[in-house]
Amino acid sequence: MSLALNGLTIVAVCAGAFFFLAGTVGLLRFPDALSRLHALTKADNLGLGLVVLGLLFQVGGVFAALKLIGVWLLTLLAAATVSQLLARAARASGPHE
Amino acid sequence: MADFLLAAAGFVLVTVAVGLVRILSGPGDADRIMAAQLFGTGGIAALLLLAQAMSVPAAIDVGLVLGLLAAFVSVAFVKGVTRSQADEA
Amino acid sequence: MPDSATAGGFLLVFAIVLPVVGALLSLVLGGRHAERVTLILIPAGLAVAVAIAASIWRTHGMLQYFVGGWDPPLGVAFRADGLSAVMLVTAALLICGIGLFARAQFPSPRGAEKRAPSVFWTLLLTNWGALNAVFIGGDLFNLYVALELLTFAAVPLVSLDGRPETLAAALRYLLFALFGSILYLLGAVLLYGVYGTLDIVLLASRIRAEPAAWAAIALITAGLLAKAALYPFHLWLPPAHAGAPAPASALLSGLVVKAPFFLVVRLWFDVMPKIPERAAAQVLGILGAAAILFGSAVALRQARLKLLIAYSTVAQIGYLFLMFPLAIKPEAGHPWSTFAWTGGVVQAISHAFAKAAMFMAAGLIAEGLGHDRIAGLAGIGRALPISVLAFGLGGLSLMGLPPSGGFVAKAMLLTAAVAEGQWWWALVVLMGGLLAAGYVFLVLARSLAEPLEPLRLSTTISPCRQTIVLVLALGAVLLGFVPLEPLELLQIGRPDIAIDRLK
Amino acid sequence: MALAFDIVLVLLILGVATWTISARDTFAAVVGFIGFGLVLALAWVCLAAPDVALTEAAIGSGLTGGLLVGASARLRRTETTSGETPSISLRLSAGVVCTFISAGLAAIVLELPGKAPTLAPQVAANLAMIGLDNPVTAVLMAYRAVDTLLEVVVLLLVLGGIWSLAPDHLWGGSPGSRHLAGPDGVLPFVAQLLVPVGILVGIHIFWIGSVAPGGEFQGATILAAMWILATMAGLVDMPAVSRRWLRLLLVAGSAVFFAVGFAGFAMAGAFLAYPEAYAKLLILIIEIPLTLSIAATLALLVAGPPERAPQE
Amino acid sequence: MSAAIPYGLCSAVLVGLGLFGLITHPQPLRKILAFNLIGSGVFLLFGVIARRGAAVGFGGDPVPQALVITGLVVAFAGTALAVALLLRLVDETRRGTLRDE
Repeated sequence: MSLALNGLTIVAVCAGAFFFLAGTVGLLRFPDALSRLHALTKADNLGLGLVVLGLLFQVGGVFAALKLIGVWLLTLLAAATVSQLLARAARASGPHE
Repeated sequence: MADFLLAAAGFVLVTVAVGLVRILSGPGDADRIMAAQLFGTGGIAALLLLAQAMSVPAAIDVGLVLGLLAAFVSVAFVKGVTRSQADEA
Repeated sequence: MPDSATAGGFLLVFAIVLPVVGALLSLVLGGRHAERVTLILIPAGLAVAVAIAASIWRTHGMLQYFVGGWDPPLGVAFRADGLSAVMLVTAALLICGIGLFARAQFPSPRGAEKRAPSVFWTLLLTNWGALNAVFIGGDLFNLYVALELLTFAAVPLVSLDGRPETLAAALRYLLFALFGSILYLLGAVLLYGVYGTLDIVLLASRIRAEPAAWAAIALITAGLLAKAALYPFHLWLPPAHAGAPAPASALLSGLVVKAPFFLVVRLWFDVMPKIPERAAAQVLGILGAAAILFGSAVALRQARLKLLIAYSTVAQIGYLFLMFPLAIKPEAGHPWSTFAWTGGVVQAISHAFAKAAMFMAAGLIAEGLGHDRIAGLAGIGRALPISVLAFGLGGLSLMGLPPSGGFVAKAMLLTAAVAEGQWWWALVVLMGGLLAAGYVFLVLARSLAEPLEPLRLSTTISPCRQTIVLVLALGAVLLGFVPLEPLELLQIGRPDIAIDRLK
Repeated sequence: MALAFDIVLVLLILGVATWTISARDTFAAVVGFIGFGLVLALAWVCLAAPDVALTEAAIGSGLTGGLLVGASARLRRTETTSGETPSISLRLSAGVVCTFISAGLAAIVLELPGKAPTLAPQVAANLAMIGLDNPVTAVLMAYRAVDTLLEVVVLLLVLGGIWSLAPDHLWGGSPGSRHLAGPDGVLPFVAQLLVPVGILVGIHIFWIGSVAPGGEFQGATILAAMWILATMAGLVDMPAVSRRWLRLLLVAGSAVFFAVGFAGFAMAGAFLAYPEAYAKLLILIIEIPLTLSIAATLALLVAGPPERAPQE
Repeated sequence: MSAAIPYGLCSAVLVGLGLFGLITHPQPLRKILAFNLIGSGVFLLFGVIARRGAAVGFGGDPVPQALVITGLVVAFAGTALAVALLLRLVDETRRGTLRDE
């Protein structure tokens, strides 16, 4: 049982790490702010989500699991806010920003 | 298991550190904020992995705090940037 | 050294808590009550200080209190020896004078709360509490918090009038002070890492001559010197002390810079008697000498009275550090060592009185004239004779002429220097005295000169405020008449001091 | 593996720190500093100090970050005019001196005694007497309560100092400019979502402080951040600093702290001593108002001096 | 070799770096940042000392850990005061440096 759980954790965490890598590559390679924003908010939040998912198989209590999910939701919210506000600012100040 | 989680935490940290180069090259504030955002998300991921690897459950609380304050600082960022743009205009 | 709390130790708690609670009360009540709270607390605080001194004098031992009943190293101790007691009483007396003097400058009218008076009275109390916490602190980290409290209470006083140049001076002061605190903290951290305690007495028994201890002491000392404005860390002091309102300048120059000096004395004489680093003490002496010569020379060239007095503070701080090369001796209780140590401490006290009086006298003069340009002082000697007299009496102490506390202090340093064959320090003391005479006479000569046209003061200055200033100046003079016996109080609690050899 | 991770983390910390010092643009340096706080929080977890990690995340990175971001944004316009750089010789000599200091410190760190001194056994021995399970909270609230008390006074005093910077006619007014909720407000929406969650987290962090990492400072910081967030979103406005209720809120914590401290004279024979049977209760009685007071103080510290005249 | 050694060395470098910034940067805000870096270095060193003192089931000596928390709060207070002074100064003079004249 615990072997299976460990396997799931490893798969999920590896997948999460891959998305972080993808997010970084996107940040470095995409030409303008808007597409970078696009790549980034998708990739790193997915990465964190997968890491959290992987860890859910390891934690003991329900409360700890809820807190893990809470961390993810908070980060999602922060990311969504910022990209919303930033996209607006980027649009307002023209494509060069 | 602990070693794997630590390795994963290290990998994520190194990855987001490369993203930090984005802060270095700029050129706009938006890029800097995004890089900080990536850094924050990656840092939280590394922290959660670390919490499990070292069995420090309290570190999840640190993650919660970081998540909350990431939102807070991001809003302060955007407020600051838009305010200075408004001042310039 | 008592190893438990002593009877009467609770007085130490009150020395800190009374002013701090007063400051909190002023914050809540605001407005006119801030002044009232301060004026009520001043006699109470003075009584506590005197009671502490009396208790130490009577029992010939130090007072000690363990906060919360937890013994060090786990808990925090407050301790008062003779030196602490003398500093506590000095602070209380000066705060008393400054408070009475400031009533006219920071009146609290009926109605809406005014900014400057509320801030001044609250900060006066906080400064007092922080000073007391420094004087009786027995734990290096507790002292760090106390030093920060003192800094944060002192900095807003500098920028009280909100002019850009005083804001810049306050910011510079704050940056220097923060830099000093962090060095101090780094040293304290190292000491904990090696000896496992922050308690001063325990540390004194555990410390050994080794690189980590030297580094820690060097860091702490450097941090404290930055806060005490010893040359070459003096840059922040003149604009800050000259820019503050007169009663605040008196507080800053008279008392606040003495707190870090007090801690250097504590550290060098009480914590590390087993590391007699004579070369290091010579360095402190050289910096002190540089401060005396540089500060006095620059003071001579100032065009404004308050800046002149501020540069003179830079010089007078130098004297305080001359005691280190003269008093740090391989064998404890060396008679000349005690002599020099006492000279340094008397200098700290007499300078506190003299400088407070001079700053407040300068404040009255500036208030009367509407400016403080030295070139425009002619006739002020006739218009405000008492203020000018107070300035002159304070100057007497700075020069080291008899009769004054400054004379006693400088004579003791001089004697110790000659007796120990370190004559070069004697030369510095004499040079500094001559330069001080130069700038004091410069001001007096201008003040007593006949004006070209009759001098009209822009406002009337109440004789009452002038008298307060004069009393403080007389305090500096009277210190010169104190016979050596009461100075014994200073020695109580010092390790292995041969008191009878002092006589 | 653990060592490898430590080394990666340390290199990252130093990299971000170097960036913070060397960045040309102040705003970029501030961004670097916030990242620095984040990695430092990781380091504190590795050093088995989750309490400190929480504080670092909350105050070191979050609140200080918010403060500095706001300041650097306001300083933007003046920055270009002050482009003077220090001379190369100054930088060179400073570099030599600082390298020397770092090397000296490093040598001392390597030479620290083999058997490290510690007060952990003494802390543990008295824990039962106070009734707390978190040793760090025990140090803060019992063994060294006087430090904590003075620290709270420091915070209040600095707040007074910041207020004193207001011009005379604004004294007693409200800090910061009024933030208006935008018509299509993303921000108010987010704030309405985030603030209640944040308050819950803050209370949680404070509440578990007696048994697990957490406590009044960390909880209070989160509450303060939520207050500022609500202000920035235009949900609430900063009160005028002359308000009596605000002043009372600010000093309530230290007032109770002092009161319990004095009660210690009568009940347990010393200032700030707790009688064994009631220690836990008394500490809780101090901590609740203290958390609220610290939260208010921290929020107002970030808000700065009054910028709007008081309305009569 | 103790596990805390890398962090000890890290703190030493942080202090040096911060000091360098404090000396060489003319803008006060950068000085404030540098001061915070030095502070972090000092606190980290204290954390290393705490970690070395792990005993009786605690991962570290709780006394230094508690002192670091106090220190962080005090450092924040100092930063807040410095920032407020700086902003006020800039409002008054529209200049961002301490260099007068």
